[in-house]
Amino acid sequence: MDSRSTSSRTLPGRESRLAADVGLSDADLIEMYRLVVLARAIDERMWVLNRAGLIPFVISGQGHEGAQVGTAWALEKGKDWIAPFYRSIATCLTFGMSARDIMTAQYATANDPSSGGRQMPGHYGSHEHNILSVSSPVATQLLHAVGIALAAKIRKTGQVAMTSMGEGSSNQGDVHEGLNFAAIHKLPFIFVVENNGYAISVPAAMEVSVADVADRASGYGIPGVVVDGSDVLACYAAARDAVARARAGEGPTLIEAKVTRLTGHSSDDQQTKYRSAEELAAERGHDALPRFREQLRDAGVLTDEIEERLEAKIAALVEDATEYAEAQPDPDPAGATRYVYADVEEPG
Amino acid sequence: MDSRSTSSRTLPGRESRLAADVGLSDADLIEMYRLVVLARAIDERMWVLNRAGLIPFVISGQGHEGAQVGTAWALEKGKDWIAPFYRSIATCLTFGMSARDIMTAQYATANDPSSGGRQMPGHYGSHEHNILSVSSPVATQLLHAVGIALAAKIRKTGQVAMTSMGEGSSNQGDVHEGLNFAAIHKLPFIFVVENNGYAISVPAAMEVSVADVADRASGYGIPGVVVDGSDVLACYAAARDAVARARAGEGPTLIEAKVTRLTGHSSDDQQTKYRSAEELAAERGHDALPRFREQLRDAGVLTDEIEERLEAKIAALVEDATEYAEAQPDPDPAGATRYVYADVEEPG
Amino acid sequence: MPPRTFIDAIRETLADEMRRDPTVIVLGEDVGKKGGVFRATDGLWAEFGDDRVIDTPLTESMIVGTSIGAALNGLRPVCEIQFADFIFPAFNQIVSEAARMRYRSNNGYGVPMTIRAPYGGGVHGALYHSQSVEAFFTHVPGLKVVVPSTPHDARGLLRSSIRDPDPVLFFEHKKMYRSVRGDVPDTDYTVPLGKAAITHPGTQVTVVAYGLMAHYALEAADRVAEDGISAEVVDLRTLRPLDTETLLDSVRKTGKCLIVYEDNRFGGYGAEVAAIVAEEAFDYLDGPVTRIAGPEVPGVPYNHVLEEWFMVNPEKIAEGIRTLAAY
Amino acid sequence: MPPRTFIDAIRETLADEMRRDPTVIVLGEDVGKKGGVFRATDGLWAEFGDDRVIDTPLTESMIVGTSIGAALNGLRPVCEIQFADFIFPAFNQIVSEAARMRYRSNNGYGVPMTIRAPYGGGVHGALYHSQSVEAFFTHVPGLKVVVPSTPHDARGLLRSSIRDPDPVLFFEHKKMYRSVRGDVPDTDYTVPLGKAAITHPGTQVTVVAYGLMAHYALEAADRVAEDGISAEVVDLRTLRPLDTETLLDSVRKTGKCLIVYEDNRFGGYGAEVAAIVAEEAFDYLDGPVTRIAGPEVPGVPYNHVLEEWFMVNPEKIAEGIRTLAAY
Ligand SMILES: Cc1ncc(C[n+]2csc(CCOP(=O)(O)OP(=O)(O)O)c2C)c(N)n1
Ligand SMILES: Cc1ncc(C[n+]2csc(CCOP(=O)(O)OP(=O)(O)O)c2C)c(N)n1
Ligand SMILES: [Mg+2]
Ligand SMILES: [Mg+2]
Repeated sequence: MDSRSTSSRTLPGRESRLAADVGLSDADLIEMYRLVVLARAIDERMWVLNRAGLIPFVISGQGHEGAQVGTAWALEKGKDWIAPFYRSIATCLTFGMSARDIMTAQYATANDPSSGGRQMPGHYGSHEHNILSVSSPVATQLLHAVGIALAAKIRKTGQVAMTSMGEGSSNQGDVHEGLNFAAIHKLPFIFVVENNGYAISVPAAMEVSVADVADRASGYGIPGVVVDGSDVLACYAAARDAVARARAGEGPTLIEAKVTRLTGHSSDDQQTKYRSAEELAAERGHDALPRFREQLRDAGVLTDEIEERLEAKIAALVEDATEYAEAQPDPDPAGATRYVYADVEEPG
Repeated sequence: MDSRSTSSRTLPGRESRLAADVGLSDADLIEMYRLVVLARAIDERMWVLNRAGLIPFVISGQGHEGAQVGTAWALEKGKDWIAPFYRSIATCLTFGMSARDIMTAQYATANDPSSGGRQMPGHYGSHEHNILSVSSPVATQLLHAVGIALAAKIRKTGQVAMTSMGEGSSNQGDVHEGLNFAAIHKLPFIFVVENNGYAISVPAAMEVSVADVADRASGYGIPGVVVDGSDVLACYAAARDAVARARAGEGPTLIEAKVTRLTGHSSDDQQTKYRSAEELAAERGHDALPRFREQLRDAGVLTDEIEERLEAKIAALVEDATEYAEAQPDPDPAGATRYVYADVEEPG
Repeated sequence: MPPRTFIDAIRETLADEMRRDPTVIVLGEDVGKKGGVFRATDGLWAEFGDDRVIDTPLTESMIVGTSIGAALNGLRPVCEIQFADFIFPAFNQIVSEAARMRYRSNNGYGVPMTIRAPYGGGVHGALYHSQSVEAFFTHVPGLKVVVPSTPHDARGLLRSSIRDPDPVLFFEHKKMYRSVRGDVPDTDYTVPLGKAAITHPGTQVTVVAYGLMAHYALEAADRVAEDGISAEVVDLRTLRPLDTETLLDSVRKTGKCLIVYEDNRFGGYGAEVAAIVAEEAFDYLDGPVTRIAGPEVPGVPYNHVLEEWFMVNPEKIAEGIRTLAAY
Repeated sequence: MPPRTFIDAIRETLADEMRRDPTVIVLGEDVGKKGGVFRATDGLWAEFGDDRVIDTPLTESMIVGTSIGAALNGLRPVCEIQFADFIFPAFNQIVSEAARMRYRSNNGYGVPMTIRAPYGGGVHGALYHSQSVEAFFTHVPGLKVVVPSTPHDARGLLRSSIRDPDPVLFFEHKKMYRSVRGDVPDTDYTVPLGKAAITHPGTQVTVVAYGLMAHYALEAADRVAEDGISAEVVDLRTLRPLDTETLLDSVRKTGKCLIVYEDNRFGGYGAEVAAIVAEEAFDYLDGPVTRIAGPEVPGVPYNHVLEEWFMVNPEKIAEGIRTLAAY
């Protein structure tokens, strides 16, 4: 059931207890940590660029990264599918997109792999990596992931499809319809709800009628799991179990990760208008990044040396991605009418 | 908490145990029985008329009548609201519509109170009786009932809004969105699912991912109750409790009544193509009508004399309604463009 | 082959395409054991089984949304919306998602999916079982919209639709299912998307129509022929992309154009046809571009008297031709 | 009063109507504490409280569907769809339900409800925060569709919409919210639904527009005036019902008609305007009915270069006027 065979090559016996407990290698843990830190670093750079007037819009994944890396890690890259949402930077990085891929989306360059500069930043996607193109109307992607899972079942590909969205979005009708269908057909499908307690300004108590979105799972006859989104390995374990169920033909799982939104909803939002300073300060304590770091350090997996190396590498990556993206040309309007339909004469 | 003050005038002490147990009078029980029998008689007449080529389309409530009369009985006529569906003949009769009202809808006469002959039979409605106009796209009416309940709460009218639909329809997205909102705001709203095991030809196992639709209630933090739809008084009791909760500001309730569909989906459907003869025969045993009759006879509430009187009256009513409807003129095409918008010059 | 009904042509083409291409699946409400409420999918479940013929729950957004996903992962779904009237719950999935997937992903993803739906009035279907909904979709770049009028075209166009790499809405007039018959070659022919047909050549007035109205237009052309008027009927067949060449060639020849559609007039599909003709054939026009369409009410009323009042029929079209010819 | 921005006019009118009529409520995503993502409802929650200003869950079908219900039971809901692009999940509730309630119940029930939604491009909103969606609704009998272009009209039309007994879609161009200012009388005036305005009298070419395009049309009229061309600008203000009288009077006078809209051209609202003009003003036309509209792509692309490419602007309109004038 090891879905990450490529990245857990080291022998189990030589791994830390922390890694062994969840069936991963120390190298896995370090790579997971690197992804969390990388996602955060790219994200922070986006805000700097936005405040400097270089990119007009930012939508952020800060506070969600741990849950994203943890859950996405359980899937098999190049085989399984992810239908992410606008906060899914860490998800996309985990599933194969690069810092340059993310940064060209911010600049909406001609070679932005997500959309060629057609979509707003945050609307990632990559055919190469089985990452579905994100759209803005929330929750629609759940049905696409269910359909991908249906095709996987019919074609017997062994693939699993995972989708993610916020708790606010989970109230959309499409979610109900999709969970019902996926459950009836026991599709290899995983629904990750990243519950950060707000839909823009509306607090969870005003947008979800239950404390845990996971409570809705039983209404479809599927397991619903609540995990602490700041606990990367708990997120991983929940997703790993869900993947196992999915591959075994046992059907979908709903995983609710309790995360936090460390920034405003987007660069257009001023969250101090509806969240108190105390609340915002308290939420900082729910950040997966420092927690994962401490955990890995305590376990002896993350050493000063490794950390320094990672830090330097990530700084260089972010620098490179920014410079690269900034240097890329804007899309040519001459191509703006292409790909409304398949371009039979000139395939893209 | 007695919501039927007009119809339970007789003293409790003089009532049968059966009536007293659910807080009703014997007169109530007889009237409820009359409504079940009347609904059935009208319905059977519809099929006769259809087979005779007199009306082109029938959609039937046979097998649902007990649950409909039981649940609707708990509401207060002229105050509360009902948003019914196409099988709701007995619901509409219970809430104040007459046999003529139902029959003019079959003939689509000019004076059909539901729609003036504009809608197909089965699309009942009555402003006079707070019965919402039925449309065809299923489940939309749930949101209307929730909105009616919202207005009741804001305007502090003390009204309750009830809606009903089939189990197949309950999978529509609107249901999810509406239950979530109604639960958040603890609206005086009751959702009745009349589960007859089929959505046209699709059996429940293929259209609902759980055995009981009522299991979905907990996902919204509201009570979900399963009742035997052939047990009229159990349906009443469940609705009575739901009404009490609603009026007390405790929010919505989901009631699932297990009913049976004694006919094809409609006059266009041949159900023997997808249901076995054995199944159809077995389902007859789940009919509320004979069961309620036995129950009332056993309790001494229904006597030969009462039964004969009822029978004669109902036969006359159905006869009258048919003759009346048949004699009514068709709508005048000259009025066919009216009421697209409010008709300011000539109010209707 | 003996002449086939319109619905035979559809059912047989579905079966053919499923035999030809194992990635084609059919899904929708009651499409399995029952074979569809109109029986357009009758026999498919028996032949192709549960995996390829799926009786879905009663949830249109799910039907379309999962079809999009299935199309992304290697299948070619042909989904049925039981009545075109019930396509609106899926509107967001069709317009926001299916139509834009290719464009927004810069050709990263495409959605080879066909959505079949019976449409149209005249069958006592009332407000919610009679609608013409094409105008809502013909406006949308990224979608293709097909409305065949003959068994021959139904077969050829359904083949093209299923094999197309992009989402196609395929509307079938339900009144034609059993009332229209015609020859259907037993070959693997296709009718290309985006090509109209001149179904009745003429010289004085161009009548543009599609679906059931294409038949009524032919009847009307016969009627006015008795008055000595020569009408040319253009059956559009595909509404998006529109075959403007055939359309404009005809109008430039006749100098007059009458557009017929069953939907209510204001903002209906024929408005775009009129606008194109008015702009691009202006110098050739010997009379106003006119339209015969449904009245401005929110649906076809049920009572047969009202339904007749609503429906466009051959005589109304003939009157329109006569008036225009006399202009 | 000092000149007001477009969004001031809307916010103040909402507050006024809520003060005047206790049955008016406002609901939508983030309309409460945050005061709306554009702050069109800022201050309402503080003044009117939880019962009358409701922050809803993120569910558009519910927002519209419960508004219908609330309207049926004695309230006048004004609901906000955060971006017009997100109205599609509510399409079924609007088109199947709100639009038909009165007709299908033979006047038993009416739905006095206003749906406000910011629409339009030019603000880096990309495919899903830039759409013009009016054409999907102007086609539908039972709905009214309003697109104001000035603070004065926004106030007068919003009043009429809220007080109207039938469902009104009220589209506000988001680029105008803070960029357009104008005088707004401090009186209880209304602007009636269904009346267009001549905002720039002229004699040679009629330019028909609405919303942001009504401003661009005025700019274009000024530009071509420098070339000695006299353009008359008709600001439609209400798209359904259309003021055909003002429209046709103008075209019959000028003999030429250019229709401008931001949405993609094919099947957009301007098609209907063109069709009406082509039919009813045919004898007066000295040139083809022409249109300047958005390109046939499924949305406004994000990158500023592509966005500029997409958007209709004053110069494109001026070119259209010049070409038509020279015809
Ligand atoms: C259908 C739809 N309606 C409204 C919006 C505008 N919108 C974008 S994100 C958002 C809030 C989402 O909240 P949640 O699902 O909790 O995710 P979060 O942003 O908190 O991660 C809203 C209202 C949208 N994108 N789509
Ligand atoms: C949105 C929508 N889709 C499809 C239909 C066609 N249709 C009418 S009734 C029905 C089945 C309803 O099943 P259920 O909700 O279980 O109610 P029942 O008829 O069994 O009482 C279907 C598919 C419809 N009316 N509306
Ligand atoms: Mg959230
Ligand atoms: Mg059922």
